[in-house]
Amino acid sequence: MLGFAIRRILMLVPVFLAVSVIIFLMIHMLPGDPIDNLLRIGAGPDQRAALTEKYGLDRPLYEQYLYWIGNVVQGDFGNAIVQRRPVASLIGQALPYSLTLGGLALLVSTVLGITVGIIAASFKGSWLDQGLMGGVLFGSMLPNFWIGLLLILVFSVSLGWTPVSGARGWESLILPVVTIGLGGTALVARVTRVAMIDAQGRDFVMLLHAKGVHPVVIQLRHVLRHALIPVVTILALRIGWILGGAVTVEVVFARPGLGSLLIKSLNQHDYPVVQASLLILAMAVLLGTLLGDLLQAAMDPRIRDNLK
Amino acid sequence: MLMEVKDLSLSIGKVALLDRVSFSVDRGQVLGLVGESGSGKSLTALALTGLVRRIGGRITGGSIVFDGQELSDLPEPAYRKLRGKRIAFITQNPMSALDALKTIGDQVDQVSRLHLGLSRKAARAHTVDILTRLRIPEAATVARAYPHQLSGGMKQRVVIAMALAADADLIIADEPTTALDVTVQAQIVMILSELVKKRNIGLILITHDMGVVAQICDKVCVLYAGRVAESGPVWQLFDTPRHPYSAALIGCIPREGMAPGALKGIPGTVPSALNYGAECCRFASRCTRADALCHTTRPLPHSQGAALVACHHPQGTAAQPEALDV
Amino acid sequence: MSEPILALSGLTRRFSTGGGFLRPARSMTAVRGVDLQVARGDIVGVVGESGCGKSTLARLAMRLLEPSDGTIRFEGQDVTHLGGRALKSLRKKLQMVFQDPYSSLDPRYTVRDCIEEPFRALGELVPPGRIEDLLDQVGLPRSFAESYPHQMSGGQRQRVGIARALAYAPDFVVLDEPTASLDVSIQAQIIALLQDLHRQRDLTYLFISHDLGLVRYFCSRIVVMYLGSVVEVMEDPHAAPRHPYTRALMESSFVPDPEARATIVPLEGEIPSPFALPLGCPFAPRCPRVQDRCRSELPQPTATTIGRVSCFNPIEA
Amino acid sequence: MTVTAPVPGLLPALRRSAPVQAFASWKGGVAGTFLILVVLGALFAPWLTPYGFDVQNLPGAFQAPNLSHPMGTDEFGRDVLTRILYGARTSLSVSAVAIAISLFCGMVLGASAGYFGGRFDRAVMVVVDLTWAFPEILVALMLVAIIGPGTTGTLVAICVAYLAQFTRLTRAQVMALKSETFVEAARGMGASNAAILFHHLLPNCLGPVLVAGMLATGDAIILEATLGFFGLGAQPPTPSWGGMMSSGSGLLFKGPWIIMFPGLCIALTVVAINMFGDALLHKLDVRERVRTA
Amino acid sequence: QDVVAVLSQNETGATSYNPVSATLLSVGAWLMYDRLVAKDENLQYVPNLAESWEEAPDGMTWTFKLKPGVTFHNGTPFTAQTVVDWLPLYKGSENEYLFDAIDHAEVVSDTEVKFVMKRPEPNLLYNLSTVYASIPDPAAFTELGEEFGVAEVVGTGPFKLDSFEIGNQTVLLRNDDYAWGPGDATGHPAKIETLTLREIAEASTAFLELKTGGVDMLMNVPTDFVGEVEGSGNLKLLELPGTDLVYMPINVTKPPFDDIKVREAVAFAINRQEIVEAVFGGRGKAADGFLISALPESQIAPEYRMTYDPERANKALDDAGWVKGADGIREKGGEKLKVTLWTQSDSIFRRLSEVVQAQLKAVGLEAEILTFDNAAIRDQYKTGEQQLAVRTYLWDNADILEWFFSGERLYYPNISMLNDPKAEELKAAAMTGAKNSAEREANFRAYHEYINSLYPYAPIYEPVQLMGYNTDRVTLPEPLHAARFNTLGFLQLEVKE
Ligand SMILES: Nc1ncnc2c1ncn2[C@@H]1O[C@H](COP(=O)(O)OP(=O)(O)OP(=O)(O)O)[C@@H](O)[C@H]1O
Ligand SMILES: Nc1ncnc2c1ncn2[C@@H]1O[C@H](COP(=O)(O)OP(=O)(O)OP(=O)(O)O)[C@@H](O)[C@H]1O
Ligand SMILES: [Mg+2]
Ligand SMILES: [Mg+2]
Repeated sequence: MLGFAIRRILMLVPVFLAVSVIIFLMIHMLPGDPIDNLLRIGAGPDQRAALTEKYGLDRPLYEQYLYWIGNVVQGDFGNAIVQRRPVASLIGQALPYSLTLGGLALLVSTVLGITVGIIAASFKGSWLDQGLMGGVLFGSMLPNFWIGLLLILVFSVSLGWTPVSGARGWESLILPVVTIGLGGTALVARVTRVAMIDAQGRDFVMLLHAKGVHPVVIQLRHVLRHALIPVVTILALRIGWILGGAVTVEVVFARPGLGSLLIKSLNQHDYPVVQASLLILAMAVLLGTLLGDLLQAAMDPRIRDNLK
Repeated sequence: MLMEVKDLSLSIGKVALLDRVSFSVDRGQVLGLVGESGSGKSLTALALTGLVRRIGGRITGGSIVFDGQELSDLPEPAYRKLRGKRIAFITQNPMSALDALKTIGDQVDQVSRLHLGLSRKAARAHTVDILTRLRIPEAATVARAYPHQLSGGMKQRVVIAMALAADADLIIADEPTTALDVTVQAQIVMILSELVKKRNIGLILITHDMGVVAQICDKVCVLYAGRVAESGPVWQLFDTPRHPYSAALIGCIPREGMAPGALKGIPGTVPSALNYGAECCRFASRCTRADALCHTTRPLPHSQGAALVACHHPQGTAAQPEALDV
Repeated sequence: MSEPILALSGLTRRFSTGGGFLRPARSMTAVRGVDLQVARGDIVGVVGESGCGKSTLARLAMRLLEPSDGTIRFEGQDVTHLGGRALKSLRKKLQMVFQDPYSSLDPRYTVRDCIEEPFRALGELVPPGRIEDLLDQVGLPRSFAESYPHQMSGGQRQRVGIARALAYAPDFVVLDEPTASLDVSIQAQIIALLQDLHRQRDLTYLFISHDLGLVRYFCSRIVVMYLGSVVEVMEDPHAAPRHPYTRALMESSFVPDPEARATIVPLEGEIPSPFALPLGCPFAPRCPRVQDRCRSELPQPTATTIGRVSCFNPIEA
Repeated sequence: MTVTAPVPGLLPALRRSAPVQAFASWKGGVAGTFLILVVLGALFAPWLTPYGFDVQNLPGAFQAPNLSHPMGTDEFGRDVLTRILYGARTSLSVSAVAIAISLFCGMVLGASAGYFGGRFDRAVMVVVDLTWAFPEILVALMLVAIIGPGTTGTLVAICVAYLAQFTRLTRAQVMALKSETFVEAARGMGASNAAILFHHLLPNCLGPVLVAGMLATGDAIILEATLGFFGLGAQPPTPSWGGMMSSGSGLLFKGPWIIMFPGLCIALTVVAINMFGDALLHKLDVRERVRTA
Repeated sequence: QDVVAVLSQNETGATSYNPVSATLLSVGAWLMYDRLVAKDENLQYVPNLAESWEEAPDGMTWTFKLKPGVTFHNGTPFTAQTVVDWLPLYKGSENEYLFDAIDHAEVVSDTEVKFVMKRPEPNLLYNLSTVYASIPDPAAFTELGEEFGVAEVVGTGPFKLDSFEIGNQTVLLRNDDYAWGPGDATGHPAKIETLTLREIAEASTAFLELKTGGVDMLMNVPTDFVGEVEGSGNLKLLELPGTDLVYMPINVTKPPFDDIKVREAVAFAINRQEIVEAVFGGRGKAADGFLISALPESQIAPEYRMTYDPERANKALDDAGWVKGADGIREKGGEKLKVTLWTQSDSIFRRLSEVVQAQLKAVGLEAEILTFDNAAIRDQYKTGEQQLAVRTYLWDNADILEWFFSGERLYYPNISMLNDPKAEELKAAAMTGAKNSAEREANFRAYHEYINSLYPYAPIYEPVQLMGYNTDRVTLPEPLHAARFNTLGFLQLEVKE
């Protein structure tokens, strides 16, 4: 298991490098030029040249890449060109917000989704199943910004339970978490339900019943364990959502976050920030797949053995 | 009688799938339940173990008496206490019957802890003991293994071990060897037949394989389209099958010394459960002996020799089935 | 023996599975060094336990898999590496019926589409009336031509599979456990049909099965495989076997006769993993007649009165 | 020699009439009827309403729903119902066209990756998985930043955002089908790779993939709306539901109907698409496979 | 004693509080720094850090007498030497143009500093009163480098920086030593202890925050919410004269706008009054020139004013050879009169553009709207591909004309791409040729009129600044003796307990 983890992490290195090249090239293909944003208005070509040199944009592409990736490996993401701060500090400021919001939303949608999934699967085909799944579906059918505003109207304005927006205190997290969580719940519930139904139909469940095991025990201790494997795999892959998927919610609730940082920087052509944010997202995704694989192996002895 | 089933009828939804099925099995006896695919063998097993409710089925008539106790209307909690403890069920496919995420030991322990109230430790010792008795080498190690690390034959023995873990009185085995190789099948079948003798328990063996029936069963019950066609002692069935269907079935087995071309099969196919028809012989459309009566009146089981046969025109004592056209 | 229609020599097929970054691939030999000659009109039965390479052998013979080693000759012509048009024309003479009638028919094809497919694949016209003829031959009502597989029973589907294999009037048909998933009564129907067709059309069959009883009834020669190798070839299906494995197989099958009850002494031990075959005879770990030599040396086939056996210590006739 | 036998595969798929069956269930019936009404409304918009979708009447702005304007008028005095009818054209066609393109590319990619396997497969899947793992909205916003706003940007963004899903689904289906014996049988009869792909594999995964595409159309409508929220969707005065819904949330107070009705249309249409899709999947009996792909 | 205010839309997104290099500063900069001079509500200059000042008759020196006892947040005293050290910081920076005319500064005494000019600069006081002339501690500024204005701010203003999260919020703490405020507010520190300036991009979120008491004031209430604010019992609006102007640049190099007739048509096709009524709820006024009406330079001769005159617009197009087609769109030589209209993604911009689009269509010009993200649009202008655009600027000095129409600032900010020799001459005269204010005013008026005669833009609207606040929480000074609600406003702001 440990060996496998190490091997997988080693394996991530080339993938990570490949991804970083793709990101680097993609960013350099974007229209617009950060130097434009930086140049004093009316500045002459020599000032442009000076700035270009200062940021190393005049060197061959591969050199720029090597320089950049070399620094990244040492934890230095460079300086934001437009926002004039170390990229690391910009990201450091945004990341905690994204992590708490995304993490909590993930938690909520996982717990809620799995619960709904279990109930729906246990009463498959009944009105309870249809009602729950229909409700969850409807909840995920509205655009996020719309849900967010409605939630504010109901819970902040009419009931006064939560603050409208901002990022101060746990209360201000509730509505954004619910907004994102609703969409995620639908996905998790759907996957859980299907996985449970699939597992319920497998032969071993009948044998468990034949052994006289209580149905609730079967459902929670045996079937759920099987069902969790695909759920965990899908959730792990969706880690990108945790960090970057909250853009609209960040706008509606006036919260900082990696998603809005990325989009803002993209629009300002602040290359270093965009590069770093994308890289971090990609890294999260890669780690997510790794985590998914490890969890899968931890949960399934067959996969564990395959790794040996 | 350890278990006596009388006129058991069963439906799933509106479809009647079993129609007045009767048979019985005693301690030390092996009852073979045979019939073509879809004839209701597995459903019968599910009905006996009270599991048929799980797939939406409902017993619509008849009785199941187990050790003096009526089971057909037993509430689920009481049934659950019985199941696994006194009536053990060995399901069809050993490859998938075990929970892939738990160790063999845990799965066998579960039975004795649940039904015998053994402690974790005692249960494991018990498990290892049973596995050893089923001739599993290094039982303690195997108990720590996961299902995928075992061969099919081993897994099937583990499932049998579960059936024994709480000292069941009756084992119902649904095609325990279909998915296994012949050599492994031989092992499993021999283990089961020994168990019946040694422990003096009852065994209901559901199988396709007439060879297995011939070798280890004492009684046979031939199901056709949800009804019993013929049931009786095994020697009579093979010797002088009375129902044209059982006769034809036996004629389908390739045997040593059979002339080329002798194997004919039964023409036509089993009717689907949706158009079984109530007032007729369900085999009539494939039967060479069928006449108008067979198409309008349901044959009732009656004694023919040592067996009960549900046929208007049972065969005499002819050992060979009459010539049938494909 | 006259010119064999199919001759396999030294046919070997290795598979490598798993493998990836920093993980070594594991290699296994599914079929190794199989020599086999099938005469025109023969019905050769291949038996063996699950995973011993029967289907792989069939696929190799059909040129659906590329052999790792060895040659395949069909009607005297080396077809081991045939490709393109030549392979297509070989397909006209060489057909196969598959084990599983449920997945061997495209669910979106009608029976007619299925049977027409060989013609279409080779870009030819379907002779008028051919479909109806074929349906007649395999005993299906003509009205089935427009039905879909899901509307038919397993036995009926298998008949469609057979009709499809016969569409081009092949000389040689490989039957890979054509009845394994069917009831005995249906199995008997299919076997009877195959026997009829064999007679009428002078076909040659390579019949694969794990049911020794069936093979002994249906085939004119029996080939016994164990872990990829042919351990025994019996020219007379009813003769007493020479190889201990063949005998174990025979003894393991239950005789369908309650009068002939016998205590079966099952074969002990487990089949070795195909990924780590023992050095010597693969059957040695389970063999009741094992000798020291068996564990270190691979026995070569030797001729017997009833065929050929690969064993150092064969059972005497 | 000519091939005269008509190629089967696609036709039977249609002949099996799953859509007709889906209609028969009450859920599918209700949803399907709703969808048909929406599409008819979009098609016949000019005949259904006396107003123009872009004719402003500033003095008549912010009229609450009334008899002559059943859904009220917007901030420019335009009839909301009229704009919803015309907006359906944009919203539905942009999503549908984008999904159709995405579906086509996804099927080609997925089918070839699944069929040929090996390195090609691995390379395709790494890229596809990465795009899949990135949030759609981020992908879309980035693409719009590159391509520029408007329907083209939205189209491409939706295309790319859903490509991964279709590729994965097709690939999974093709891989499953590839091991079915009938594929081997076809090869045994001399069929070429192309014939197998086009006559056996693709027709067989067409159903589930098409329905997945249909379900994605629902999501795409929402994505289009979200891009509209950022002001980057269809450009005025072309109405689109997303654009209407996000034309300044201040209207939520001043003229809630201006936002509510398009929002309601989006929600209902997407729910209807999902319901109908589910009913279809049920009939095709592949619901589970598609829903979790 | 905490107040939370939401920044107005046009101040969001500032990335730094560095007055020397930033091109966008929010109200926070007004509060953390002081300037030498301030402006009152009549745009007259009043003392801030400078007690008094004197311009030499030839305009070649300025002497400023500084308030004594002023200290920076870090305790460093503010003296004449500070001013001398401060000016060179601008060398090579974004805001260098402010002090172009100054040669150098000299210490006269501790509280007196003299600016020696390269040329007379009648606009110097204005420049010194802008937020970009805020005075940081030069020592700290040099020491902190890029970090200055982001991690730390050292000014003399009434508030100190507590924390700054880009794009999110700035928290300011009261500077208890502050006693040198401008005008009436001098002699005491701010009445509130902490001031949080939040950035909320979504207007309705901001409004709901105000409504629920989550924030105490909105620096700018979008017109859509005016009715709502007025309708809520505890909310009130404060209307201040605006310092911004909404207009439509016309790219004079892109056909069909290379034809002055077409530009003229556009300028007269826009019904400003309708826009004020329909889009802005009747608040603000129709603009007819490029400058806000508080500036004397906006008082130009009537023939240079651009107003709504559809007949003139139609006639101009007819004269230019564009004939109305069947669909109402004009054509010439088989080509339709179709242009693009660029706008920003704020809803008010989009709405404005849509009305303009309809009004242009009425005279037969079809404009296709293209929306860009606020942050992205600047780059787009640099391509020079635009034809029409909807823009706004915020400035209360006539030199803005130079900024947007100088031939040296083509592409951006001169989106109109105007490069006219005569305009350049007039510009030079206006910018650097005047010896005193009166002359400067006349020169700028001539420059303004000439630019208008070329129609490189169409004026649209002059908004008012609408502040919304919660009367249960805060009391705003009324009347406010300042042009904008910044230093003075926040110094006098009181919290109700
Ligand atoms: N859950 C179910 N719902 C509806 N019908 C069912 C269900 N399970 C079984 N049946 C039907 O009941 C009949 C008998 O099924 P059963 O499984 O008992 O057959 P079997 O004799 O065990 O066949 P096999 O040899 O294939 O296992 C069949 O017609 C089958 O279609
Ligand atoms: N494509 C393949 N890749 C890797 N291994 C394979 C492949 N096909 C077959 N094998 C392996 O080759 C061995 C022989 O397989 P084969 O299918 O020929 O057995 P079989 O005798 O037909 O068994 P059965 O009776 O179960 O059909 C098995 O161990 C199988 O796992
Ligand atoms: Mg069964
Ligand atoms: Mg096989």
